[in-house]
Amino acid sequence: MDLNLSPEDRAFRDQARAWFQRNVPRAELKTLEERRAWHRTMYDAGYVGMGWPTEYGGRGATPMQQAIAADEMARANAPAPINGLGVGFIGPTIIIHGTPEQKQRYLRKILTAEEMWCQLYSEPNSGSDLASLRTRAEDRGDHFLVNGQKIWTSGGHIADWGILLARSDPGVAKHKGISCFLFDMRQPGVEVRPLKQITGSSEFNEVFMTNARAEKRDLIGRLGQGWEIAQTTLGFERGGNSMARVTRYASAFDRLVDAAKKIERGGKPLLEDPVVRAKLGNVYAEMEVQRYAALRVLSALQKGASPGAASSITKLSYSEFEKRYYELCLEILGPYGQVTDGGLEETTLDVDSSSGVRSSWAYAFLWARAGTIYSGSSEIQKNVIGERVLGLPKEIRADRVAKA
Amino acid sequence: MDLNLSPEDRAFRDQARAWFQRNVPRAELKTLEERRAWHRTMYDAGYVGMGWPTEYGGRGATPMQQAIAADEMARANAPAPINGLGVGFIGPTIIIHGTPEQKQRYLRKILTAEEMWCQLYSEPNSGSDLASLRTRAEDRGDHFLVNGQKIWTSGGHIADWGILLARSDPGVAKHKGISCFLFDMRQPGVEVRPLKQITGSSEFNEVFMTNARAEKRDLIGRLGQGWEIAQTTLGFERGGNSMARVTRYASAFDRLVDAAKKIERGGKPLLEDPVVRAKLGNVYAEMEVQRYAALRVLSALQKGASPGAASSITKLSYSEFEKRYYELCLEILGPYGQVTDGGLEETTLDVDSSSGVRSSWAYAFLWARAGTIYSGSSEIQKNVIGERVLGLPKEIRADRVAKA
Amino acid sequence: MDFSFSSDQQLLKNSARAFLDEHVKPAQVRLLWDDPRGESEALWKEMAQLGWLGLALPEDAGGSALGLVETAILQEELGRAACPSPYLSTVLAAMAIDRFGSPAQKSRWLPAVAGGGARATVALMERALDWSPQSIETRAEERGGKVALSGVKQFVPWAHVADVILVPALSGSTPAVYVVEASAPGVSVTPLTTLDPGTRVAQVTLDGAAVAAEAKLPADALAFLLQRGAVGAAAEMLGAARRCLDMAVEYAKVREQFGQPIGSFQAIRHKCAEMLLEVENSHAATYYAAWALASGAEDGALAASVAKSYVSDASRKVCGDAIQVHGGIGFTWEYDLHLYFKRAKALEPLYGDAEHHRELIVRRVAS
Amino acid sequence: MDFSFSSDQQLLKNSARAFLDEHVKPAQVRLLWDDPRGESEALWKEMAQLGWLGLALPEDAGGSALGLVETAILQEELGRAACPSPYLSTVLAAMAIDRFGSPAQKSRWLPAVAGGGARATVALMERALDWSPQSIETRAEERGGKVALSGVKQFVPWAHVADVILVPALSGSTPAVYVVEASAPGVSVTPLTTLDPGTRVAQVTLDGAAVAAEAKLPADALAFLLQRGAVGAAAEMLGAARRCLDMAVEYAKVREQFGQPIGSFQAIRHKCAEMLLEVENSHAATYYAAWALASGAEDGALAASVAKSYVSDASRKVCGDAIQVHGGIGFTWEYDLHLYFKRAKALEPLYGDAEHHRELIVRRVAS
Repeated sequence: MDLNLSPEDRAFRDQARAWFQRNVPRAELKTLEERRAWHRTMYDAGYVGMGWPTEYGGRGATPMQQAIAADEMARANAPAPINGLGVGFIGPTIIIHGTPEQKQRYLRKILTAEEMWCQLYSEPNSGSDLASLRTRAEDRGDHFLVNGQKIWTSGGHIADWGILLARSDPGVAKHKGISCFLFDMRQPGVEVRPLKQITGSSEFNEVFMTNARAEKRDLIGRLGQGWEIAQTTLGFERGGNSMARVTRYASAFDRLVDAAKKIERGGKPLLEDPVVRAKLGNVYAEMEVQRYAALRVLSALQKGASPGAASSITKLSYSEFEKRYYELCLEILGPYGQVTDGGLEETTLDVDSSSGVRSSWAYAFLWARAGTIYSGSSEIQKNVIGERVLGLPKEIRADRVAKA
Repeated sequence: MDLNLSPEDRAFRDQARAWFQRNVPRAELKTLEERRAWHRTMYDAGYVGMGWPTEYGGRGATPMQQAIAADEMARANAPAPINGLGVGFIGPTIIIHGTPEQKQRYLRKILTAEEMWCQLYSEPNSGSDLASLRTRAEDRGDHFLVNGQKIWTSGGHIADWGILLARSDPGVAKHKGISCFLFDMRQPGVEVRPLKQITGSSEFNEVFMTNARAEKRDLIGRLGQGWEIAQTTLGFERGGNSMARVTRYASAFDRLVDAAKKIERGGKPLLEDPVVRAKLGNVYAEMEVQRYAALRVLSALQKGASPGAASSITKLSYSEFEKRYYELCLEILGPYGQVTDGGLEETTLDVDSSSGVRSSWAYAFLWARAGTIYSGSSEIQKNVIGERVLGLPKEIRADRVAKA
Repeated sequence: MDFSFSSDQQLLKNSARAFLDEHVKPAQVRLLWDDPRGESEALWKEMAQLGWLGLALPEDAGGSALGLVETAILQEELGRAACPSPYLSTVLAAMAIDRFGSPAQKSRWLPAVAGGGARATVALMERALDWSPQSIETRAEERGGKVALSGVKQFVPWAHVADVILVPALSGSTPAVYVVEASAPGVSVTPLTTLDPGTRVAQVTLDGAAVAAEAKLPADALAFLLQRGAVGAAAEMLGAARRCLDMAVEYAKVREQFGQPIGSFQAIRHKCAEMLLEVENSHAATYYAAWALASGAEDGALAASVAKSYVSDASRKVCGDAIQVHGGIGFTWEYDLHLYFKRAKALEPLYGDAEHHRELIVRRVAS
Repeated sequence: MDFSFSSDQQLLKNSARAFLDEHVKPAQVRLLWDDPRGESEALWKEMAQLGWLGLALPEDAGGSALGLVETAILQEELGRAACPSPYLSTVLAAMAIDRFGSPAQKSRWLPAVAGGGARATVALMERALDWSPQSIETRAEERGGKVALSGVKQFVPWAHVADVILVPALSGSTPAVYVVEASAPGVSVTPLTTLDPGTRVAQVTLDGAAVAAEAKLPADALAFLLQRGAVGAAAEMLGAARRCLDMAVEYAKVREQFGQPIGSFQAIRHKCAEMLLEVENSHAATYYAAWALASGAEDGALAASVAKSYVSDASRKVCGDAIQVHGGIGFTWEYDLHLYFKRAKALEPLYGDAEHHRELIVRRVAS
């Protein structure tokens, strides 16, 4: 057990730190083109798609290096690269399951963000039970005719392409009849509507597909292999966010401490209030534990372990922590924590919240409610942990009983 | 809405308070005979079996009066009457379901504690799933032959009689084949062994029945009606413990405050430590809410409402509170809270804990772990609340699936 | 002893529920969220006609002389509707004037409030995150028969629509509560944008604002305002929580995943059971406190602090859990759940936060 | 960067597990619970022979010169076995002597500890519920070349079997840590009976107890003891929690109710999942802290406080939930679960409770 960075990793960190300090944009990026340009700058410097094999334009970096780069990015408060889903998992899906033509056609433009990608998985009626999805893909000879509705499509409004799960065979068991396609978002029959969240912003979209086309050549894997493909844990972008996430929490903690110095209670700064101190100490401990746990996961990845079901522990841990964390921030800050506009300069958050958006404490508080729902709710994670990590017997469930 | 006591209830309270002040034993009751004598004194004064109909030796008191008497008992730190199960629910079961002969034979001696009673329901393999019990009662003409094992039998070692659930017909569905008997504990073939708990004390027993007899005349209700009888919410002793329980918590709170005045931290009494104060304020609020909720339940009972499934809310609420409460006491008292012998006089609990036993903080802390398990665990209570109070659909369960 | 509502109280509750279900639907709430003023004059007039504004005010002021329990019943329903309205702050200020004010103050303000002609508020906070009289920095200085107030009040509910603001200030070292007309020179109001657009707050700057020397209430009014404000806020939070619970339970009955309603999964049903427990306990806490204050029971102030601290935590948990039960849809703006979630959250730090009330509890019970 | 155990470390863990599974079964633990002394001389000698007692001591003292990670590994296993033993207090005191002591002190105590000939402990608390140097009231007074110690130390782990006790005391206003032989005149030890009979504590009264003037360690030893004690306690609590988790999961697999294993009910499986999360996080916290202190990382002291406060809460939750998963049987004396539940609980207030360590954290990170 040795938690020191290796000399190579330390050198890499120093280099990344210096690069981000020099290059991070001074002004807020407003347009898509500005963000694309920044993405491209990072890509050219080797900080995007780091884990991709070199033959596909990546640098085959270790999980540790990916984590370091992401961490330095968070430390410098740098805007995130765009096309995150494309780089993070759609590209890798194509690398693993795609044809040579698909790789040729799509991969490089994902890395450069020349083409933007989104994910077309969730549907209004299939939340935790994704396999119950209803979007149909009917075989029409040279293409599939796609009809259905998707939801929670991040970046759908700026996407050129999407990775689509659709039911190609309604006649077989629900997990078997699903196929996976690369899907042109810029065609007639695709309508993208913004989906406003309780934060007031619209990071997501609804996507309506009416007699749209998925080309035969854009089928990923075999027909009916979609569910299996969607379940694969993908291998290239692993360590990425683990440390950066905690760095963002820590940055919010610093702002919280600043605010606690400026706001008074009983004639003294909040920071001198023992009850506030007890809360700060508690939440800081929890935050540090997230960091240690992230290091531990990273260490396993570094040794080539597959995160597998254990990643459910990580997801459960940080998303539940994040919810408690921002609740506690608002508890400490009282009404100051609820101001979204017109408040005192010194009590606003004004750093990247975990969503990567500059905003208020209230925004971070609201956004944290999503973490325990998306990408498998906490309930689903606990099921997975119980069944696949602890080996507890499967629950008796209607769909299983029906099958039996 | 008017939470003042009626003039009659106030008069009753004053009378009860005076009586307990005058009569509560000065010395600790050590032997069963001393406790029986105290029980008899209370019975003669009208404070035992208050809710029983007058024709059976009770006084037909209202739930409010029962609550008041129990509360005054707690306030005076009076030893509890013995034969609690007999008076609290076995007697009422006989009154509702028993034959005239059974009533004649058993009831009065329950009230006077001349005969002590215990409950023979739980078995090692049927915890939450009581209906899966395996103790057999075979029809042998004039009697039933009883074989099996019971557990969690409170007072089994001093009981003359028990109320027994046993399977009289193994051939029918599990809820249908159970019958209910009055069962002689003083016969050959009945062995009672103390069951030691994690508190170190043995309030419960295991009972082994080997070729024991239950007389035909001691069958309660019809053959096969046992489950239904055990599920009946019984009607006479309702308000009883609701307020008294909170009074005991409050008495522990006063001891906690005393200790917090005497133990120092950072050169000041704990009571001046804002973190301790915040905890005390929090737990006191929760305790008061238990009191308000108890009053609300009592008010409904007073109007003749049947508590039904809503009593699951009460049970869940106080048992989970009690666990948090004594955890917090130990958190505040640190190592002082863990001393069971030889500690400082001023930091011991030394009042009735909720189990009714004089003891240490550590004992109360450990005992509180039982509350969320016995009489339907918190998980069972939540199931009942979800299904019967909120009307949520039934869960898919193996025994139901198997039946269907 | 009777903890249930009387038939009159139940009638009031039912009629309030019916009125708000009809006139303050979520769509109306959303319109008011987008409204610069944030509340509806028409609704206010209707509340006056329904007798809600004068509910606890004397009959000679046009009120019904009912008590805090009835007020809490209405507040619970307003919370349940997430109704954007200066009801709580207005009724609170009026009750204080009724209790502590001079005949002139009463006749100036009470009929106006009861009739819907005036809105009011109370300015309990300054820059410090504190509700103790010790934290008052606003000064009241005598200037030729008048008093000039100077200071800044923070997070004053609905100050931008108030006609009168109760302003705690120090004259020398003596605190009192001044009855300030919002239109007086030297009073300026800067609205803030916050998490819940249905609970408007503003900063009120007093720059030598002139009030008549006699336009004040004694310092006792401070505790009165904090206690009754706490119970009113608890009632609104209770209403919001009950609504969230109802929505979660209904959703859990119909939403299917893996071939069965999600309410048949223990994770969801147990969460709903816990939510019910918190809601029922919050009900007991809120109405016990309302009754205790109204009836002059000796534990009234204690019960108010218990209610505010308990219901703050409980409603945050219940409303948050309701989002979790709903999953993704509960996180969308179009779904109504967040109206109630935000309402409960917005009330947490008003009229004393849980921490403050816990300290008040300890002062009372552990001296 | 490697968070996993080296093969040597893994070997140590495996062999410790095997030894304790064989020699410190629950039945043995129960015997020691009933033993007046509470620990076993034979076991102590075996620990010495296995090299456990000298694990972190220098080779010239008969030790293995390993570090805090290895010590934590053993402590986790000892906690997992609920082994009643003065291991933690002895090793802690010895490490302090090794770090801060004079050559004479080292040669007097370290070989004795490593060889199993001496037990040691540290007296960090007095009457106040505090672990700050500011709370020391015990006085050290010079008397003709010797120092006389007077004061009362509370809750001193295993003081009744200790040969040497590290006693913080004030000389004038200067704190130092005195190395007191338990057999010295003026030292008396009164054992207490507590929740966990596997963690013995006692009151140590110093009534002018004489020690040599040079028999002391500098004040820095205080923080050293608190930090390393905190990590050691965290490791034991982690072991206890892991054992409870394992037992709960095994039980949930086989215990049937309503025709199915209880582990197939979400209420139970989700509870087990939460327990695993806490255990894994506790593992990360404990070993990060052990590594950080051992390697002199700048956040070592911080990490120790993080570990103690986090693992205290986590282990209490995990061990308590394990009882709940078991239901009635988990509440019986005969079932072994309570051995671990009580062990974890007993360590909560030793070497600084969670509240104290949280305050230390804030001092470090929010100045």
